[in-house]
Amino acid sequence: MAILATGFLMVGRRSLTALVRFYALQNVLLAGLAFALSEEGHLVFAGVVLLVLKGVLIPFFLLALLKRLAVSHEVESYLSIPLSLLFGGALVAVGFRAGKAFALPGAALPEAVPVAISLILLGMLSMATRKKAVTQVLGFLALENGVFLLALSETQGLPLFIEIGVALDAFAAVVLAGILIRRIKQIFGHLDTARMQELKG
Amino acid sequence: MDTPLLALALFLILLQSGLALWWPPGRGFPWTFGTAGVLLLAAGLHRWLLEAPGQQLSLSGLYLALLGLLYLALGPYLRDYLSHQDSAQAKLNAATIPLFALSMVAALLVPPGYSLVFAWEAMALLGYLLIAWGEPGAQTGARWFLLSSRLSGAGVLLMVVALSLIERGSASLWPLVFVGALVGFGVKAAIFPLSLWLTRAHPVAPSPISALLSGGMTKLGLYGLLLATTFQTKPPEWMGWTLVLLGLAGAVYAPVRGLAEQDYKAVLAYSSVENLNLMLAGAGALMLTQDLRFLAALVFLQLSHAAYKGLLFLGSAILPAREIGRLGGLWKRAPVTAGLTLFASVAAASLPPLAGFLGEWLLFLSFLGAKGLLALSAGMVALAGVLASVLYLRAFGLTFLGSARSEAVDRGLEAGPGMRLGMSLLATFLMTISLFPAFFLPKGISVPLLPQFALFAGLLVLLTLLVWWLKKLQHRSYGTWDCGYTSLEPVMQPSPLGYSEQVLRLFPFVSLRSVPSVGVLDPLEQAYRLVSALYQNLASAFQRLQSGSIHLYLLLQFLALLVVLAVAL
Amino acid sequence: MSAVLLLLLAPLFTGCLKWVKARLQNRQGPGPLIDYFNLLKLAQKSYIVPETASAVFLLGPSLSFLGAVLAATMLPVFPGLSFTGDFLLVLYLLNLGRFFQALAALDSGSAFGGQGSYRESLVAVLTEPGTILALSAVALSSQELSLASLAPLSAQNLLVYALALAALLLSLVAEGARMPVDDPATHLELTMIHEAQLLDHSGPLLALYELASGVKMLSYLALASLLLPLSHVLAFLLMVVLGLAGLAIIETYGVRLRYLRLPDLLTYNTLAGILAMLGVVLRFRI
Amino acid sequence: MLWLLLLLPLASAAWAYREKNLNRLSLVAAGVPLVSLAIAVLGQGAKNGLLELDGVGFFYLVLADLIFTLVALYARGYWAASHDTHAPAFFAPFFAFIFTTHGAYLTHNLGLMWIFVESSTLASAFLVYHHHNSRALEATWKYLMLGSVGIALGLIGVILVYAVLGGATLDWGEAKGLIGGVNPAGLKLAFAFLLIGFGTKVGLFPMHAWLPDAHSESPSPGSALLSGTLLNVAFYALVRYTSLLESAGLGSYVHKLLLGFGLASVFAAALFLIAQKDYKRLLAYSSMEHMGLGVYALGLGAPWLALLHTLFHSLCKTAAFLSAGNLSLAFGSTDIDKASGSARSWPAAGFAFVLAGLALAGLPPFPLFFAEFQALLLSPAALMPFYLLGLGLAFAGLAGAITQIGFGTPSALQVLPRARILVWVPAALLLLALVLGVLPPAEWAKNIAEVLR
Repeated sequence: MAILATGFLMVGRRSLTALVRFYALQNVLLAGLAFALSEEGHLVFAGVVLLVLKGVLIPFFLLALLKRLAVSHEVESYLSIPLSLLFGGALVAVGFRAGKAFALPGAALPEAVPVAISLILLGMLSMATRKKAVTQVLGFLALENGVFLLALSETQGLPLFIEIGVALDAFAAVVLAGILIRRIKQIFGHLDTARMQELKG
Repeated sequence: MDTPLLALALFLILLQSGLALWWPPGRGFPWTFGTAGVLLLAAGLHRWLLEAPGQQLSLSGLYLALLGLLYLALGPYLRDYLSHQDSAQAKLNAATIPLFALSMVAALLVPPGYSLVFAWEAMALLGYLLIAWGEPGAQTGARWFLLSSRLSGAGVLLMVVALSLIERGSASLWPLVFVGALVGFGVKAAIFPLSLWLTRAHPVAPSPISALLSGGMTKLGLYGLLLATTFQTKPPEWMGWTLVLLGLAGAVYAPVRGLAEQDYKAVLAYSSVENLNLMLAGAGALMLTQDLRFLAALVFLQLSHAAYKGLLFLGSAILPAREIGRLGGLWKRAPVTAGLTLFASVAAASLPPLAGFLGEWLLFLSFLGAKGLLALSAGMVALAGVLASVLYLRAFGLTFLGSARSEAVDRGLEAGPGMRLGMSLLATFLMTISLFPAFFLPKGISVPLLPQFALFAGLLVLLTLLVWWLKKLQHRSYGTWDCGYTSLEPVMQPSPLGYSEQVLRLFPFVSLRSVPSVGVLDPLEQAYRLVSALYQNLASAFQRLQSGSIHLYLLLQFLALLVVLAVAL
Repeated sequence: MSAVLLLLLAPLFTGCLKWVKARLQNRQGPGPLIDYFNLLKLAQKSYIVPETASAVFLLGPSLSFLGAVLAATMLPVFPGLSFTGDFLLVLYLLNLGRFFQALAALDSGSAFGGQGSYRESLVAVLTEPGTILALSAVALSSQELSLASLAPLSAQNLLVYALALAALLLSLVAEGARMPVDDPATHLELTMIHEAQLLDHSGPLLALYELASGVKMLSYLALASLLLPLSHVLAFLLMVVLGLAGLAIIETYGVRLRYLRLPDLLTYNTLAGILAMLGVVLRFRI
Repeated sequence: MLWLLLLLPLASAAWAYREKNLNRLSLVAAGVPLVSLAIAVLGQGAKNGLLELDGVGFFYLVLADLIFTLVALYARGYWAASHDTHAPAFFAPFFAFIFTTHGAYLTHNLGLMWIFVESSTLASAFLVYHHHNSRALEATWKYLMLGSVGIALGLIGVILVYAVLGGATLDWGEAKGLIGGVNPAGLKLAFAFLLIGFGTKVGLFPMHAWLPDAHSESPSPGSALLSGTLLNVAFYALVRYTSLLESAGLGSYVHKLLLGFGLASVFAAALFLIAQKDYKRLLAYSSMEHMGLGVYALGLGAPWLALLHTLFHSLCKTAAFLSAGNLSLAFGSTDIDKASGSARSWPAAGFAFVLAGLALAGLPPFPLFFAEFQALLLSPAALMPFYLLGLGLAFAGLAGAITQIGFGTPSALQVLPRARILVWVPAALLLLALVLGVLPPAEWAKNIAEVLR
């Protein structure tokens, strides 16, 4: 539930730094869940990787990026905050409704499945409505977390090396995105992806 | 017996394509291409006359002979023609024309399966390249050609696929076979509303290509349709009626539209559409009635059309400009070409005693012999016939007779000896088939014919005597009657549109426009334009999906997920 | 046989026409044999070839004449050559003549020749389908598709024959270039159709044209006469007399139609043809 | 030995990161895939821990290496002619991309496969970003975002498959054996995510949006790689999963979805094609069309046909993009209007483009025609008209542009590159395609696809 709450808060807050912090918090919570669920060793390890990579490295990377680029801390969106929240609520409802279908027999933590689905949907919502490049990355990361939670709850986690590979991939994607964000700022002078509409047709 | 002949012919054609890469363009064509033509003509006639009629083997023979005739004429013709082109283009043409010729023969030799579609599409590809490479203005025509070929290819593909599925036991697909055949072969034979490509593509193609396309390739469409009738004991009625109705409509529309055309080669193209649609109507009636006279009519119409239309297009190479309004008096500059063109024009206007009339006469009689409303088609045939004769009267008369309408004519030159030989070969064939038509019908098809030999020979002898007598009489050269004034200008001769204006008034579906500039209002073209505009609008509306907004893209992705999930749950 | 008859009769016919017309118009006029003398005179003259002209210039009168003569050989005024579909050949041989006549008119490079040429084309487009349909209908209603074996007039085919007769007579005035389609006596080039094409042909060439024109008119009369319930020769003579009288009366009391109004008149020809054909196919009776 | 296939490009990538000599780089870039090709031929059917090279993997690996080699050869001439100072930066991602591609084809572990597919996105993002300008940046950003989201959704599918199997295995072969008795509802859900996920990378409508941007902004050798190999990587994953679900008895469900998405992509691509003014985007949309056709073939239950289709498409499309590269070098623009009449001003390049374009349009004697014919033969009668209509519309979209580029009024040539290799590579690809078109290797493909039964 707390994870979902962080998800909601990520939709609801205006400040970018706060967003990143919530993301870190979400990861910590996820890692905790991983520890809690761990019966074998590998989930612990996965939890540690998650904690280090996503809970610490990525947020720090993002925060540093924000600082360096002197981005205004305002989140810009197609939807106002209340509307975003409302949509988010609706999506969570959908997630919970549909989540039942996703909870496969033999899932490790069937209760978490709807949460994971909701998290994924919320991530997609923020990606599709937030204008700033950084917020899109955050949306993607939230989505990724949802996927991780889903993996955790459905299967007690994927095999270890896969888990690490996935996490590394996510990390690499964020780093790449970070580089791109820096370039976007340099070339366009802003981070508004909604204004990048040169390529069309 | 004809297999080695065919193999040798194919080998020679292929050889020529290869040789073209080393030899200067045009060299070797009379020997390879011409010989291949003779071989094809012999093998084709052998098949057509001796194999059991109504089967693929004998049918293909007729068309092999027809192609052979054209190749025979093109052999010497290309020798001259290519050596006058600029070298890169000539080289390319010299290598590609044989391949194009090969693909047409291949389409006739293979059974209706994958290889037919293959040859069919290869023909389209090569034809496209030959047209497109011709001149910068040929772009639009080439595109039309390519698009229509694709439509035709799709139809043939559908037919072939349905046929092979039927072989595996799904008999309910028969309608699909005939729809495919109708579209696939109909488009290639320029069936009426889908005929616009021909009149766009043929005028802009180089003259020998136009001759091959108009004389040869379009006939393959008719071959296909006749072939389709052999699949089942009797093809469906709807197909016959569709062909008859569309064919007759096209046979009247095309010459009228041609009368509004100012481009000499476009006029020839419209006349091709008229002839082809008349043949399509005949083929449709053949399906409906199974009357062999229709088949005989088709034989003469097609063989003579190949000869005269080939000749006309080959002759058009000497025109210094394509617009009739800038021509006139070319007879003086190129008497041989003009004479041969006149001969072909008489055949094309379906006037006796040439074989074109024989075909039309058979078509008349077989339509009259048909039961019910089909007999009324004779009126349409008559209308098409008289319009065609006016069409050629105008095209030939304004181009070759009278006095020159612009300085362009001064550049006009007589065709070279090879070109003249090529055209004469076609004229000789036309003469042969007009004199001895019975020879070209196999035993299975015995229909009463006109006393062609007596008629032709009689007319020829009398004409020679009369002209000889007239020539012998005393005569002198003097100015044309000018009402006593002395300033008769070439522009006082009728202009191409002026010539046909009154006739066009009778047919309101094609009208002339004088504002803002002189042009033609053609509902068919307008319909095409409308459809194309609608599709373009749809497409440009669709471009909004690719608006550049990443948020829209993500949303689309999301929606797609939801849709798939909805299917899954 | 028929061709010889028509050839011999043609100058007499045109001459008589002039003579009757003159009488109707209370003029003295030339005698009925005038055209024989005319032709003889023309044949002896030398002729002029315009400077722009080509070989087609001679082909025009020659083929116009030969087409008409050959067409006439197939007319069964006297029993002679006859085969299935001969009526089509007759009409198309006449077309052959017209085709070359119009070409030769273009060959002179004059404004009038061109004008005559395209006007003639219009007349052809207007009359030909109707004529062919009408004759086809008559042939169809007789089962045998040849001129010599047309069924005699009867109650069954009365309507068809009447319509066909109308169509044929209309094409007679159109193809023969008589009033109200054309005025053979005009001297104003701008209003001519048939004559405009002959302006540059003189001497023997003109003679050929004149003769061809006469044979052509007689051919149409002969075709029309086949519809009468009399023996062929008798019907033909009757038809010639009737035609003579009719043309003379029209050309005396009638006026020529404006060129642009031609379609209004000649559409009746097409209409008659279509109706005749429908009459056969759907078995209309009166 | 199979590990060598991974280590070789990885090591080269590390080396290329520092290396600045263009000649050496392109030589190695051509050599590495060539050596890999040889290794692959030797190691066909080998199994080595996590890695396994079965028929389908081998097929795609060979195809990819062939294209890598040829593109590298071409790239040498291309970079020399383009005077691009960034040119050496092209090669590190090039090798990284080879690495990920090899990885994806070699592994039979579904999780690892996912990781490699995702890494291929990242590696190729650098190829797209090569020009470092605003357009390239925009394209890369969109590519990265859409691709990552897509692939994350794909991960959900992988997880669900794993869950459905009870966490027993992620190995494709083992999973295929186990999958018969599992919960179909879960598998259906899983496939929905897999289809959207990998479908995004394949470029299916409506997840295709990144595709034209990425293809048009990448330098031409990069575009050729994207279209000739990257799309195949994701397509390969779809092939594997489709086969998996067919084994689970869900064939009809999977086929329905694949047919639907395939046809939708073809129609959408047709509508985009007709309005195109930029020839690289034109080719990109044509990729979308052909991927749609490939997916359609997959949906017909004929994986061999899908394999053939992607093979033929890769050859022809690589030739087309490389020719497009020639044109953009010569005319300095990717506008169709500014490159018209190329067959007159630079016949070799112009004709290569026209022929490649016509090959892509599905005309014989080029091989795509064979694939389309076979697809029609296998289609249910109700879909035949739609299939033909889609093909026809797509063709109409291509025909105009090809004609104009080839034979329109000639536009001004800026430079005429001298390097022969620029023309030889597309010509070689076309020749290969021509041979395959005349002698289509249908039986061979059927044998290869046996693994998927």
